[in-house]
Amino acid sequence: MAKKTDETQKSSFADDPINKKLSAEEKIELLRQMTRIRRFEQTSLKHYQGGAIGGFLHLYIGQESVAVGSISLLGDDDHVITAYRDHGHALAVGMSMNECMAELFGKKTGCSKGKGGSMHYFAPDKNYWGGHGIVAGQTPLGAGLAFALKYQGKKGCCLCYLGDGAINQGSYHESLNIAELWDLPVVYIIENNGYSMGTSQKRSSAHPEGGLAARAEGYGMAWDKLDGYNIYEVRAGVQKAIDRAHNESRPTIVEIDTYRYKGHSVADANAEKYRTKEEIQKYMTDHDPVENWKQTLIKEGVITEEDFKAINKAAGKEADDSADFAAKSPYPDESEILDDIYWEVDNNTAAGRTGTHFFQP
Amino acid sequence: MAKKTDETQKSSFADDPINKKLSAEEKIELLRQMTRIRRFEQTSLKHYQGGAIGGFLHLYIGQESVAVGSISLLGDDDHVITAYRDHGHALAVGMSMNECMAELFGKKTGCSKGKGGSMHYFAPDKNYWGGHGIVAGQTPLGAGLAFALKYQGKKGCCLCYLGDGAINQGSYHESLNIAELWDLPVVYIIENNGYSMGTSQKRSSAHPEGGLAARAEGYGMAWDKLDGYNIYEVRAGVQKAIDRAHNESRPTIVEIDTYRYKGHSVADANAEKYRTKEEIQKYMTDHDPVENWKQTLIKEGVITEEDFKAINKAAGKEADDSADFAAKSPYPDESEILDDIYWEVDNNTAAGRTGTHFFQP
Amino acid sequence: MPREITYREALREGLDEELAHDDNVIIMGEEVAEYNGAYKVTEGLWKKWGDKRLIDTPISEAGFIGVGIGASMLGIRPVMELMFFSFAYVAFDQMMNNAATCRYMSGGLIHVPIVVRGPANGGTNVGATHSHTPENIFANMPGLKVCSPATPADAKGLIKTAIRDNDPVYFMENTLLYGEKGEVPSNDECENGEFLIPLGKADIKREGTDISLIAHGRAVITALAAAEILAEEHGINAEVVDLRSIRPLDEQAVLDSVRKTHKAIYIEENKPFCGIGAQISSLIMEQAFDDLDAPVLRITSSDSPAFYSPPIEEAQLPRPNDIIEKTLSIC
Amino acid sequence: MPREITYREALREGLDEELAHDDNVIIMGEEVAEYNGAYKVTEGLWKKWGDKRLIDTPISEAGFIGVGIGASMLGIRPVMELMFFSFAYVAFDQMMNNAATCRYMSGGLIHVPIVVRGPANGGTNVGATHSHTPENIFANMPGLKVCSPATPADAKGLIKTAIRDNDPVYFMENTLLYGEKGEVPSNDECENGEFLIPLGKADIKREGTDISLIAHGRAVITALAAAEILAEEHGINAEVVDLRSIRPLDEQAVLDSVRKTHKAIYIEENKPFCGIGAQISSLIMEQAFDDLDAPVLRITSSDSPAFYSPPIEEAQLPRPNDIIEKTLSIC
Ligand SMILES: Cc1ncc(C[n+]2csc(CCOP(=O)(O)OP(=O)(O)O)c2C)c(N)n1
Ligand SMILES: Cc1ncc(C[n+]2csc(CCOP(=O)(O)OP(=O)(O)O)c2C)c(N)n1
Ligand SMILES: [Mg+2]
Ligand SMILES: [Mg+2]
Repeated sequence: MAKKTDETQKSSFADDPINKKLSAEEKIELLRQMTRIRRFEQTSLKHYQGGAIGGFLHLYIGQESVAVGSISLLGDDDHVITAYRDHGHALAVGMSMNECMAELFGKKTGCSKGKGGSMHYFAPDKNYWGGHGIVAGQTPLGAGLAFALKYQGKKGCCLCYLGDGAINQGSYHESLNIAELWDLPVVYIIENNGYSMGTSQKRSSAHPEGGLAARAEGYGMAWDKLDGYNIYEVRAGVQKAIDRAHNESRPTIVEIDTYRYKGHSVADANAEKYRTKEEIQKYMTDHDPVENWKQTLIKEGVITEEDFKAINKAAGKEADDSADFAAKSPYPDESEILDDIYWEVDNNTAAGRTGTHFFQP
Repeated sequence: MAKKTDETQKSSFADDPINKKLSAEEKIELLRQMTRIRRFEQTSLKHYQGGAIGGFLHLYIGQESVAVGSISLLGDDDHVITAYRDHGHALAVGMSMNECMAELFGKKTGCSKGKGGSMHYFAPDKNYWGGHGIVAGQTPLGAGLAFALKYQGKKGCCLCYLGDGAINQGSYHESLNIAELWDLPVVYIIENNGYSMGTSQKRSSAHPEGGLAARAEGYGMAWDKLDGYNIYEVRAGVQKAIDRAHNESRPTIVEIDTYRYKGHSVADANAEKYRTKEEIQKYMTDHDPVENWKQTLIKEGVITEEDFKAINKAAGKEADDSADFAAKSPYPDESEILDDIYWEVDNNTAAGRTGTHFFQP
Repeated sequence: MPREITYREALREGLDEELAHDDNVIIMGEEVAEYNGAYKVTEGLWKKWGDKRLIDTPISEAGFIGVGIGASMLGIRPVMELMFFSFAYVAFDQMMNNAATCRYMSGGLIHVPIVVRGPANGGTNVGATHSHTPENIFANMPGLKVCSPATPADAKGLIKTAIRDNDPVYFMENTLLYGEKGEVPSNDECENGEFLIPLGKADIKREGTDISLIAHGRAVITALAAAEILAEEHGINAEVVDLRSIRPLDEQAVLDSVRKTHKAIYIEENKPFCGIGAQISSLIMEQAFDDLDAPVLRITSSDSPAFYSPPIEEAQLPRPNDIIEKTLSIC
Repeated sequence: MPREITYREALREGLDEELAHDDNVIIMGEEVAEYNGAYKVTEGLWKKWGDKRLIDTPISEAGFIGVGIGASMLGIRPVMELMFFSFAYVAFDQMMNNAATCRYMSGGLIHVPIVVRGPANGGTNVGATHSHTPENIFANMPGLKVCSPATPADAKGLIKTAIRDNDPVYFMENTLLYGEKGEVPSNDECENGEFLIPLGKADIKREGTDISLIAHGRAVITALAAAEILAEEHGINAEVVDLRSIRPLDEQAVLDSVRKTHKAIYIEENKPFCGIGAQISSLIMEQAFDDLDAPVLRITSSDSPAFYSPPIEEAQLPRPNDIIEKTLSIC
């Protein structure tokens, strides 16, 4: 039941039906999305360093193909949930740079009104359920979203992302057993960037030779391992898992090899200590998913180098504009501190008006 | 690396060196231990029904070969920890019926001074670390005991028992990864009696065809599956895992098929609803590990039917005597309620005398 | 003709009615379906409502409560049974973070209409690990609601309200009360044909003038027993205030009672340090200091893990005599 | 010549000395070894003590804390770092049951000499899930000890004592204090050549006569700032009592101070419902009611999850001005 992509498949990802049917515009759109994510994050980094952003900032730079490739496959009844490294997924589901940047700036116009910050983006209207700070804490929620879809008789699935270090949390294990036992349409996507903070995969996870996703076999669950360098491969592989969810209501674990160029978070002073400069450089020059896709599209004759420059420039401008928007937006008011805690209070229902809800002395 | 006992091995368990070297006396001792456990529990059941015992009583009847077979292999630096179904292991490590029965009666003379009850037997002097009520809560502790042995440079291991339902707790998963990653000398023994309370294995666990222990492969860990019907098999199989722990400092999961004749606990009114009477009967008549061992020893000419009767009678008397002892023992005193909470207070150290430790208004 | 049913039956009736009331209500937990519930609260419901609505789970509390939270975000209304509320401790992160903070962290875009229910009490000789009483712990967290009914009527009225509430409600029952009988109005006696009790409303279980015995959960029953003896043997007319719901909390009822009696004791089966009694004592201190004729006293379970031994464990919990003694010390 | 070092350095010094003092002391946690600690508390210790004594763990808090508890039963003395104390919530069962109840349930045959340490605070804009302050929650459980130092000296003296203590100690630090400097005596200035501070002893951080500002953790620093302003601008001489250790608790110091000043405010960064302030208020109520000239008041963090937005989160925590206002309301 478990299956690992074999080498013959590898070369033909471009020919996979799901990729074959991509129009030139759709291909360009994938490039645009990846570029927007990168530019958004570069801009956010600048403003973090400038002091406009507080707390943590976990950058996704280097991993863009994973969110963009997989989320490009989703339909109306498909849902997304992820961990704290969540900007890429947020932009990929269609959240605007403005609301995302404003959230980083802690502004009222942020997607979470400044309450969530970098790690906690949400957009339920776009089927996007966060943004979660506790490692693997989102994994049972992902199964729960899938449960709801199945309960409601929808042909949908939930893509639930997690890191390579997150697989060692108990909640993930419990989720896998439940997902397989109850046939839930959830796809766990392990974004394997090789490190959990400063700890290499080898130092954090005992696993079978097939990789981290191969732990799926312990539950009789299907799995796959993909290379995030190639967005064709991401799309082709994840589509199989989505099909399994849609058609058989069965879960899959998909592990996608990728790399983060920056430190664990911007506060990570050791980013070049636990990994060599050479390793980082090698990924940036030889394995960059955005560059790879750009080159593919140039080779395919879909775009020119000039087209890319325009895309990049537009994305850069959009990011800068979002920072302006964020900077100009007002901070939340202290009076909002007790909002958004209880639905019944927020909606001023009878229940919300009965008894003391807050105990501020 | 993972290995499942194959069929050719199966027939030759009696010839395994660890069994070959058993003296007649040692073989009889195994029978005596299993019989003592069974008689102890039958007696405890009677007194539970008579009202002398409170709380839960999880009986081990039908599973005796697992504790007795595996614990018979242990040396001075080997340790044991288990869940709440802990009477068998306790007697097998050498705890007396008196202290065990008195604990059930809630008496001061109980192994835990009446504080722990049926689920919480302890005897650190016999390398026995409980008796734990939270499903799988003992599994990290088992790895921790193994960690300590390794840290101290001892050639020992920890046998950590758990049920088939317990494998779906997150703490077990975390323990497995750590045990394999750090090369800890721990042997996880899954006592697979087919049910977690009223839920059959099939309804609680998604797992590979190899069985529950085969989840070990997800961590690149060794595993084995044994039939608890035959104590020779239990000993031969567990010894391999102990050797791996002693010689290579590596963990193993061993799953042992077994069956509990009674309900989940004595309070389980449904014991014959989620399992058919026929199923229970079949195990009792065709798969009883005590009867099987008795017949083996008779066939081997080690004992006669009369010898067994004597063993059984002595065990019965020992159990009855322990109930007398328990009944006659005093209850703890209310003044002991605040003892055994803080080591520093109990030992009246300076630390124990500084500041308020208890807040009884 | 008043109808008497047990606390267990009252809960079951409430669950059954809510299953009928809303197709999105489901019941999930260990042994809740085919086994009919470890404590038989859900007895018969699986037979009536089937596999889709009553779901047996593996022994994975973090997993299945997390699944319930996730499902609730999409409109399901899971009622999750913890066989013992003590097992919340393996699901603690899901219950404190995902259930309580997602609404806030999303700026109000999400709500989590779940109920987690089960027995949270000592006194049944099941040892320390199975006898936790975490009402103070969960009520500490803004975003959560906690209630703890003492009678069959409250159990029914509150469980129905909890299920309809759009916020997470942790509903703490008591195995020692499951078999206790009490009056519960039948639906045709009720306005709108159903029996609902709001969260955040205390109930004066006994009117009195001399001292306020304030309590929650089974300690209410103990307080009522003590009040009878106080009246008969000591001529003291105690008022018994049952909080019922811990958060939201009916502070007004507490203050009104204390302003009438000028004396108060809080009684609970929770452990003392930072227990509910501490909060109530500090509430009265801040809001009704000048009304007090004596310090607010507290009675709790003993400050120790639960003792297995049956006669000793009984002594760990508040008994009527403890209340009588403390009352006499200030009356 | 007084020696000034940071809170972080003070902790590190304490850890280093204890690693030297007892071969069984080990340090375990995420990124504590090769990475030198997420907050650099353990910087340099791996290099000095090596793989055997400093152990990086997977992201498995229940797993590695459980391993530490198990190992401690055989004589190891693990000091476990939680990168944030908030992550205790995924290890909650291990920390509440296995660490706290095994001694009791074994009738005293076992003890669990572990330390779990890490920052437990809001105010750093890391959102609700990373800003829990569970000192009340853990101190509720008999069998556990909890402390929360406010200064470098207390950090060093208490961590050393915590490691030598034979009971489980949960040691709650504060990321906002790590960089703060303060006087810490060098060992040759100390009796017996080492600097130890007992658990269960409060410290009067400022003597005063008019009101007792009682606090723990970083709120002590806030109280000291407020006390200065009260003295300068309002002529009010506040006493600042730092509990340092929550359980065991120096009740005597609290009562002595209140009996002197007749007024008290408890200040903490914990959430209000059943917070430490509630316990202290109820302590004073029961033991020093007649000494009070005004109700004991409380100041806490706001009763909400942590707000990410930096300027707003600041407003969620107690500020000197909050203390000044409350003080003026009763002085
Ligand atoms: C339960 C828990 N433990 C620890 C942390 C701190 N932490 C945040 S991210 C992280 C590393 C996670 O690595 P990985 O899962 O590989 O994801 P990546 O950061 O590489 O995307 C750690 C240790 C946390 N947030 N939650
Ligand atoms: C965390 C937790 N959840 C639920 C329970 C209640 N419970 C006790 S034993 C048990 C069944 C365990 O079955 P299994 O692991 O197969 O062991 P067996 O009883 O068959 O020996 C359950 C659900 C518990 N004690 N702890
Ligand atoms: Mg990673
Ligand atoms: Mg079982």
